Amino acid sequence: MIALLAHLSQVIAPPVVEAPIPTPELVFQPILPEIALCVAGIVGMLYEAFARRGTRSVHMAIAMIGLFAAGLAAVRLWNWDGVPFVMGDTVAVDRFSVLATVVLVLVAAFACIFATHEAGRRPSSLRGEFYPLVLFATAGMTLIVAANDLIVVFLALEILSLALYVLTGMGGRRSNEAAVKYFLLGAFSSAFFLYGVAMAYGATGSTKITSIVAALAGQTTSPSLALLAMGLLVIGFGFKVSAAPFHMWTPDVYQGAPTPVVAFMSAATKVAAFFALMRVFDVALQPLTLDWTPVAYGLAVVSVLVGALLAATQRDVKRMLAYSSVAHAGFILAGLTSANATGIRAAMFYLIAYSVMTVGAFGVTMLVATKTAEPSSYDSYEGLAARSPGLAALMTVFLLSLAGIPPTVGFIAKLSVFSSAAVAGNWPLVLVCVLASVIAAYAYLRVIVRMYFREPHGETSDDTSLVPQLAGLVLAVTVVVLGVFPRLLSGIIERASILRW
Amino acid sequence: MSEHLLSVVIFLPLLGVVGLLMGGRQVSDAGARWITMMATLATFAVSLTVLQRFVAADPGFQLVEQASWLPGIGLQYLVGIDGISLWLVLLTTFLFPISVLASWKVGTDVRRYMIAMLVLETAVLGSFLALDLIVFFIFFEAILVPMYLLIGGWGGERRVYAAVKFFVYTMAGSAFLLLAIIFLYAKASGVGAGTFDVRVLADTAATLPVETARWLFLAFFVAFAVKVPLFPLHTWLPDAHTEAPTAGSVLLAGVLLKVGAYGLIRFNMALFPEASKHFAMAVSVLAVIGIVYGAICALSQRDVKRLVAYSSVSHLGFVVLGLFAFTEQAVTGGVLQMVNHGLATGALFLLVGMIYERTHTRELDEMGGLAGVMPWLLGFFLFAVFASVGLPGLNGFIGEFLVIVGTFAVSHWLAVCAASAIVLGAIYLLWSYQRVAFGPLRDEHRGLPDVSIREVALLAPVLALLLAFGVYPKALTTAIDPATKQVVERVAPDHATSVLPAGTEQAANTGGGG
Amino acid sequence: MPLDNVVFWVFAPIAIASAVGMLVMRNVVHAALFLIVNFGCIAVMYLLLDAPFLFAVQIVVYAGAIMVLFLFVIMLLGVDRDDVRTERLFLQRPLAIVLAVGFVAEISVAVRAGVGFATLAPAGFEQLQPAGNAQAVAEVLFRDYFFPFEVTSILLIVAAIAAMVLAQRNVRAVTQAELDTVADPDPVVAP
Amino acid sequence: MVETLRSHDVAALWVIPALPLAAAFVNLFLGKRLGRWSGVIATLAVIGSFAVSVSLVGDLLSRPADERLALQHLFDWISVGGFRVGADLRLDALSATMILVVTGIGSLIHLYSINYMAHDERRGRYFSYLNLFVFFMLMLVLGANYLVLYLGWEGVGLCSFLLIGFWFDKPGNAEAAKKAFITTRIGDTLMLIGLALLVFTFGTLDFEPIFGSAASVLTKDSATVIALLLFAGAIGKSAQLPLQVWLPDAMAGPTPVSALIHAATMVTAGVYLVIRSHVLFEVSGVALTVVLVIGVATALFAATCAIAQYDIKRVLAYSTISQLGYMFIAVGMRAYAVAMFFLVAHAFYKALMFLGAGSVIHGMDGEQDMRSMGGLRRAMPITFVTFMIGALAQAGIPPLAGFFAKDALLEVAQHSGRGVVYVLATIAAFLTAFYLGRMLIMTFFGTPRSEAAEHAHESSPEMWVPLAILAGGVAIGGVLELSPDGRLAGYLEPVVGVLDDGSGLAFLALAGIAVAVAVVSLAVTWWIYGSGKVDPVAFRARLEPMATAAQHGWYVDRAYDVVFIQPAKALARMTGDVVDAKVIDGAVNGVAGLVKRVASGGRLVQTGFVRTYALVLFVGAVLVLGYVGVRV
Amino acid sequence: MRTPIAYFLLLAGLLFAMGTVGVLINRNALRIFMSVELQLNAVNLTLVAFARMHGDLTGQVLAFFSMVVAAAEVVVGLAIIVTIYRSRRSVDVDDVREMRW
Repeated sequence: MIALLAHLSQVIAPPVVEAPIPTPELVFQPILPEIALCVAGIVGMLYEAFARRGTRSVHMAIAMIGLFAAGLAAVRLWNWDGVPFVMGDTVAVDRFSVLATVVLVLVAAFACIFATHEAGRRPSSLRGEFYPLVLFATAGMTLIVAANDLIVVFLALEILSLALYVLTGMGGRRSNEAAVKYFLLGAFSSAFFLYGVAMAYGATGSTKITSIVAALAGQTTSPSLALLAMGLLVIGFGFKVSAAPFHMWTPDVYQGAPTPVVAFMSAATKVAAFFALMRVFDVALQPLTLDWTPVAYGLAVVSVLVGALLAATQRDVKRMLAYSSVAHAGFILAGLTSANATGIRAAMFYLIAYSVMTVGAFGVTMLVATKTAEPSSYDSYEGLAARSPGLAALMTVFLLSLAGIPPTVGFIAKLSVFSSAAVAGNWPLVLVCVLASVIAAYAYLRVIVRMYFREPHGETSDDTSLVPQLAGLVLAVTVVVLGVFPRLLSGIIERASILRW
Repeated sequence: MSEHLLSVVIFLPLLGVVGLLMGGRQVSDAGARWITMMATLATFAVSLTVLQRFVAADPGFQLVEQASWLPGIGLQYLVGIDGISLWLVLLTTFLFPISVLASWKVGTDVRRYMIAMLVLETAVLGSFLALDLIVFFIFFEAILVPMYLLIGGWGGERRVYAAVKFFVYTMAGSAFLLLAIIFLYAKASGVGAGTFDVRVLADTAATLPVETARWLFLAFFVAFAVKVPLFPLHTWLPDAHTEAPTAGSVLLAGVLLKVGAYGLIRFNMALFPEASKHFAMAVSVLAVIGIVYGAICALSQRDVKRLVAYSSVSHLGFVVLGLFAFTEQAVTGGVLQMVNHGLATGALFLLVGMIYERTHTRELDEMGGLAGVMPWLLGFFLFAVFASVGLPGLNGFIGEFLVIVGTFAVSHWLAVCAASAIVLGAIYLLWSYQRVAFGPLRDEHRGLPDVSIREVALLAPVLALLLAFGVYPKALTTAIDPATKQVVERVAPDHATSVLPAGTEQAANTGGGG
Repeated sequence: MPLDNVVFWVFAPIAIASAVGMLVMRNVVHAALFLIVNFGCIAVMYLLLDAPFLFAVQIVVYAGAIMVLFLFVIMLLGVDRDDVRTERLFLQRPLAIVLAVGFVAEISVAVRAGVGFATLAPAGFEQLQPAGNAQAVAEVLFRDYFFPFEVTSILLIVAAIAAMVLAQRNVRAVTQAELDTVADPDPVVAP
Repeated sequence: MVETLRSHDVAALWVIPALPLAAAFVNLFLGKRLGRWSGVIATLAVIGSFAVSVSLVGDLLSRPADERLALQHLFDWISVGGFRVGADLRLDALSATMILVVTGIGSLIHLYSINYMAHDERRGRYFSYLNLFVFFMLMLVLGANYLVLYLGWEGVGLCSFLLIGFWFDKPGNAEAAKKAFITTRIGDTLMLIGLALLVFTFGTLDFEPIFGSAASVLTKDSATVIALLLFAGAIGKSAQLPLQVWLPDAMAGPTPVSALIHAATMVTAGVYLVIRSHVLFEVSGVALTVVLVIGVATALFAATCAIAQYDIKRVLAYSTISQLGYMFIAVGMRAYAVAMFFLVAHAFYKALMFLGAGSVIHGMDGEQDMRSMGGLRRAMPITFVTFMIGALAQAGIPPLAGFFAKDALLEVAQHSGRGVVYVLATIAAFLTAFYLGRMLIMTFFGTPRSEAAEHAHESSPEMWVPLAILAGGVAIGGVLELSPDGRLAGYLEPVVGVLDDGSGLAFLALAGIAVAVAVVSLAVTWWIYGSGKVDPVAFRARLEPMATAAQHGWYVDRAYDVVFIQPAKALARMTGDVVDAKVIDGAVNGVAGLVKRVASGGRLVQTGFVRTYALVLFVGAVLVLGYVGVRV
Repeated sequence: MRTPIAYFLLLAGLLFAMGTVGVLINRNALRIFMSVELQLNAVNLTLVAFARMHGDLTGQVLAFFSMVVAAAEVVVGLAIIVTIYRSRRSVDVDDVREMRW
C-alpha cells in the first residue's frame, strides 16, 4: 500500500532533480496491464471487505472489467515503439510478453466464468476472494513473462505462487491437503530458484537478463557459477511447469484443488512459467545454450515418459489430466531443445494450444457428475454420452486434442514441436515423444471408452447449464478451428516470437 | 466448384455432419438416415464428375489443388488424383451409400452413428487424395476416431477390446510414420525450404544416404503394414472385423485396408525407390506368408466374420505381393486387386451381416441349410464367394492372375506359393458356404425371410460390379496403367518393367484375335 | 590471524551447530530457538561482509518478526510437545543425507571453479558507500530497484489476503461439512 | 508340322455361347414363373446354338483345308502394359467337333431333363445351371487363347459344383460337390501356373503365336514343365490318376447332369486341352510319355474298380474314368484324331448309358443298387435295347462306334511298336467288356430281385426319344470313321497334323483280336452272373478283400484323407487357435501388458507423502547439478 | 577483510543443504517450514557474499527483497498450516495423504 501511494505521489508530482535519490523517468504504459489487474484486485478486495452481502455478479463484473482493461492495455502494446525496457530496465516490452499477457488474461476470464458457475452451485466452495486472488495471480504471471530482471521474475513467481496456494486451499478437506503439499514443495523449490538467482548474480554481477547475457557473452566471468545458476533455475522452473522429476505435486494438487482453480493454474502457470523460462534460457543463458539444452532434453524424456505412463493407469480424470500436463511439459521442453526461433515458436504454439484444451477439459470436468462424492473418478464418466451427449462431445474434442489426433490443434502443436526438435537433430527425443504420445493417447482413450461404451449406472446427474457449456463450446471450436487453420495463431506467433535483447 | 472438385469430394460428407449437428435433437432417426444417404450419394455423384474429367492417358496428378496452410513449417493443403487413387476414391464413394443403406436398421444413437460414418468418409477420401504428407497423415489418423467409435459403439460383445486394440495398434504404427515424415521434413528443410509435398520430398529423399532411406522406408512400411494388414501385424484385424457392425466391417475391409496398401505404393515406392527394391524380396516373402497363413487360419475359423477377415489378410497379401514385384502387370494387378477385394469382401460382409440379422449367430456350426429358406440371399452369397475365390469372369480373378503372372517374372517360387492360396481359398470359402447354405435346416431357422427390397437395392450394384469388372477389367486398367507404369519405372528403371520377354511385344499386340 | 577470520571461524561452527541442533531437537520449540541462534550467526556474517544494514534487518525481521511468528503459531496450535520422529518412509533419511552431501560437493566444485577458495574480496568496498551502508542500499533500492520494490507491495497485499482467507473460520465449517460427505478413501498405510 | 492357317473373321460366332447364357439368365430370374416352360426354353436355346454351330461348321468345311480357321475378337479382356488378352473366339476343325458334341448331345440331354426334373420345384435353377454349363463349355472349346479357355474351364467346374450339389439338403451331395470343385481346383491351379509360365515365355496367351513360335522359343525342359502343368489341369478335369477321386462321388447329382457333364463333355475337356496344346507336348516329348503312362494306368485302375461296384451309376463313373484313360493313351501316342474320335464316340455311348441308367433309376423310383434290380428287360424294353447298344459299343462289338474307336487305338499302339501299351490296353478292354456285361446282366437279365424291380415301368417318350437318337448315333457313328485316316482325321488334320502311320499287324487281324477279347469277356460274365452255374456272391467272397478294396476305389480316398486332409485340418487348427491367437496376438498383448505393469509400478512412487515428493524433487536437483558439476 | 569469499559461499551451501535435509526428514510441517527459512537465509548469505565479492550493493538489495518474500511466505505458510491443523488436529504432514497414486 505505502509503496503504491508513494509511487502515486511520484505520478502526480514528477521527481525533482535535487531529490536525494534521483528517480528515473517513468513510462507506465508497458505495465498498465499489471496495474489494471492489481487495481481491479484491490477493488474486489475492498468490495469483499466492506459489502455486507457481496454478490458474485459484482465480483465477476469487477474481475471482468479488470481483465478486459488489462487485455486492452496489452493489445495496445502490440505496436509499441518506445524504449524496449522500462522501469529501470526491469521490464521488457515486446510482443512476446504481450501475446502471453493476452493468453493469460483470457485463461483467467474463463476460469472466472467457470468459478462463478461452480460457486453458484456450491456457495461454500469458492468465496469472494477468489476473484482478487486470480487477478493478482494473473498480474504476477503477466509480470513474470515481461520481467527483464531475475529478481522481478522471482517476486512475480512468489506473487502467483502465494495466490495459487491460497486458491488451491479454497475448497474442502482435500484442497487443504493439496494446499499444504503445494505450499511446502513450492517454498522448497523457490528456495532453489532464489539460490539460482543468487548464483546468476554471483556469476555476472547483475540480475538483469540483458546484462547477464552481455556478461556471459563477453566471457569475462567464470561459466561455472553461471552453470550452477542454470541448474538451480531449471529446478525452480521445472517445478512450476511441472516437468518430471519436479512434478510430484501436480497430481495431488490438481485432484484436490477446486476445479476452476485447476483450470486456471494448469494453463496459466504453464504459460507464464514457460514464457519466463524461454526468456531466461533463450536470452539470458543464451551463451550457455550448449549446456542447458541437454538438461531440457533429459527433462523432456523423463517428463513425457512419466506423464504418459502414469496417466494411463489413473482412475480419476483430474489426476489423469495432471499427469498429462506433465507429459505436455515434456513435449514443450522437447520443442525448446532446438533452442532456435522455430523451437520457441513451436513451444509458444503448443502452450497456447495446451491452455485452450486443458481449460476446456477441466471446465467440462467441473460439470460432470456434480452430485456424486467422487465427481472426477472414471466411474462418474461411465455412460456420459448417453447421459449428457453435449458434455461428452466437448470432452471428446478436448481429449482428442490432448492426444494429438488430427484435425485438432493438439496435433498441429505436437507436429511443430516434433519437427523443430527433429530439425535440430534430436532424434531419440522425437522417437520417445512419439511413442509417449501413443501411450498418452491410450490414457485419454480409457476415458472416452467409459463415456461412450459403458452404460450409465446409479442416478448420477450432470450440470448441463448453458453458460459453462457455452464457454466449453467456444473452447472446443477454437481447438478445431486452430487445428484446421493453424495460421490464425502461427501468424501471430511468427511476429511475437522475437525476444528483445 | 470445378477447380476445387477434389476438395468438394473430400468435404461434402462433412456438410451432412453439419446438417446433423444443426438439426440437433430435432433430427429424427429416419431424418438422420436420409440426410446421410443424401450426403453420401451427392459425394458419389461428384466423384463421378471427377471420373468424367479424369484424363486416363496422363500418368501425373490431376485436378491438383494447392494452398499454403502453415507456412511456418511449410505445411500446405495439397490434393491431387491419379490413376491409382482414382478408383480407390470411387470405390469409397460407392461403398459409402451402400454401407449407409446397410445400416438402415441401426436403432441406437442413429445420429452419432451417421456422423461417424460421414466423418469416416471424409477422412478416407482425404487420405486417398492428399499429396502433402502431413495432410495425408492428418486424414490417416482421423480415420481412427470414427472407426473406433463405430466398432466400440455398435459392435459385438468384445467390442471395446477390439476398438481399443484397433486404435492403439494403428496409432502405434502411424507413430513411426509421423517420425519418418518429420525426419524427411527435417532433411528437406536442410536442403531447401521445408515442405511436406510428396513430389518435392521424393527428390529430397533421393539425396539421402542409402542407409537413412532404408530406415525411413521401414518406418513408413510399419505404419502401412499394420493398416494393410501384413503378416505378422494383422492380429487386430480379425477382432475388429468380428466385433464391428456390418457397415463397419464392410468399410474396414472395403476401404480402410486399402489406405495401407495405397500408402505403400504412393509413399514408400515414390519416396524410397532404392529401399523399396532393396526390401522387395523380404516384403514379398512376408506377403506370401500372409497369403498362405491367412488362408490356413481361415480354414480353422468357426465364426463367419473371422473367416472373412482372415481371407482379407490373404487377399491383401496378394495386393502387397503385386505391388512389390515391380512389374507393370503385377502392380496394376495389385491396384486392381485392391478395388476388387474391396467390392468382393464388402459384398461378403454385407451378406454375412444380413444372415446375422436373421439368424442372430455368426457361428458356422449353428447354421446350415439356409439355401432352402432364402435361396436368393444365399445365391448372392455364393456369387460373392466365387468372386473372391477368383473365378474367371468375376472380378477377383483378373487381379490375382495379373499378380501371379507379374510376380512370375521376379520369382517363380513366390508366384507358385501365392497360387497355392487359390486352392486354399476355394477350400475355406466353399467349406463355409457349404456349412451355411447346405445340409439340413435347423428348426429355429424355418421361415426366415428372404432378401428384402432394400437389401436387393444395396446388393445389386455391388454384385453387378463384381461381374462387370470381371468381364471388362480394362475399364479400370486403362486409367491405372499409366500411373503404375510411372511408379514401376521410377522404382526399377533397369529391371524389366513388364513380364513380357523382349521382342514379344509385337506378337502380344498383333496376336490377340488376329 | 586477523579479526574477521577469527570471527568467521567462531561463528561459522556455531551456525552449523545450531542448524544441526534445529534438525535433531525433539521439541519443535527448541528447534525454533536453535534456528534463531543460527539466524544470529548469519547476521554476524553480514557484518563481516560489510552489510550492517542487512545485519540489522536480519535481527529485526527474522529473529524478531518471523521466528516470533513461528513460536506464536506453535503455541497457538499447542503443538509444542515432542514430535514423533520415527521415520516411516523407506530410505528417506539415508538418501536425504547422501544427497545433501552430494549437493554440497557440487556447490563446492562450482564455487571452487568459479570463485576459487583463496580469492579475497576486493578492497575499497567502503568507498562505494560514503553516506553509510543504509544510504547506499537505499540509493540502489530506489534508483535501480524501485519497481521490484513496488512489486513487493503487491506481494504483501496478496499475503494479507491469503492470511485473511485462510484464517476465516467458515473454511473449517466447510471442511467439517465435507468431512461428513466425503468418506476418507482408505486409512494411511506405511508403504 | 502345323502350317499356319489363314484365318477369317466370323461375326456370328458369339451367338453359339450367347444363346445358352441368355436362357440361363432367363431361367435364373424367372424360373419360378416359367414353371414347366423353363425346361423348354433351355432346350430350345441349346438346340438353337446347335443349329448355329452346324451352319457355321458347314461354312467352315466349305472352305479349303488351309483356311478352316474362323476368329472373332469381341473385346480386350486384359490389356496391361503390352500384355494383352482378348475375349476371342476361335472356330477350327477341333473346336468345331467339340461344339457339335456339346450342343448336340447337350440338347438331347436337356430334352431328356424336361421330364426327368418335372417334379422338382427348383427346376428353374436346374435348367439355368445346365444352360450356364453349356455356355462355359462352349467358351472352353471356342476360346482363342488360354485365358478364355481357362474361363470356361473354371466355369464348367462351377456348374458341376452347383449341379452335383443341386439336392443340397442331403449332406453327402454338398460334400461331393465341394470335393469335386476343390479336387479339380488343384489341377486348375497348376494349370494357372502353367499359363503364367506361358505368359512369361511367350508374352501372350493366344494360341496362334504360341504354337507358331513354340518350336523355336521353347527349350525341351521348359516345354516339359509347361506341358505337364497344363496336363495337371487336364488330370483334374478328366479325373485321371491321381485326382480321379471326385468323379464317382459326383454321381450324387441328377443323372442327366452325370450324362452331360461327367460323361459326355466336361470330363473330356482335359483331352481337348491336351490335343489343343499338342504342339507344346510334342516339343517336350517327355510330357507325351507321361500322358501315355497316366492314361494306361487310369484305364486299368478304373476298370478294376468298375468291376466291383454295385451302384449302377458308379459303374458308369468308373467306366468313364477308364475310357478317358483310353483317350489319353491315344493322345499320348500322338494319335489325336483317334483320341477325338474316341471322345466323340464315348460322348455318344456314355451319354446313352447314363440316360439309360437314369431311365432305369426313374423306373425303379430312385433305386440305384444293381443288386435289387434284375430282369428289367421286360419292364422297360426300349431302355434295355438302347442301353445294350451303348454297352456293346463300349465293349467294342462291331459295327458300333466304340469298336472302331478302340480298334483304331489298339492299332496305333501296335503299329507304333508300343507293345506294352497294346497289351495293357487289351487287358483293359477285357475288363471293360467284363464290367459292362456284369452290369447288363445284373440289371436287365435274370429275375427281379426287389419290389421296385417288379413294378418297374418304361419311361415316357420325352425320356426314351433321346435314348433312341443317341443309340442311332452310336450305331451309325462308326460310319464316320473306318480307319485312322478317315474323315474326322481329315478334318482335324490342319489342326493336329497327320499321324505318321507305322506298320504292323494288318487291320483285320487286330480287329479280330479285339473282338475276340470282348466276346470272351462277355461270355465269362455270362457264365458267372447269367448262367446261374456260379454263385456271384460266393465268387466275390473268394476274391475278398480285393473286391471290397476295388469297390472303394482301392481306398485312395481314405489314403488321401489320412495323408493330406487330416494333417491339413490339424495344421489349420494349430495355426488358427495356437499360433495366431497365442503366439502372434499374444506378443501384441504382451507388450501392452508390459507397459501397463511398468506404469502401475511407477505409480507407486506417488505415495502421497509430501516428503517423498520433496525427496524426488531433490534427487532431480542433485542429478541436474551433478550434470553441471561434470560440465564445470 | 581477509576471509576468502568462498568460505562464506561454502558455509551458505552447507546451511542450504542442511535446510534441505530438514525438509526431507521432518514430519512436522512447522519444522519443514523452518528448514525452508534456513535455506532462504543461506541464499541471502550467498547474495551478500557475492555483493561483497563484486563490490556492489545489488546483492544486498536482493537479500533485502528475499527477506520481504520470506516474510510474506511465512504469513501464508503459517496460515495454511493452521488450516490443515484445524481440519486434521495435527501438523504431521505424513497424515496428509488422502490423495496418492
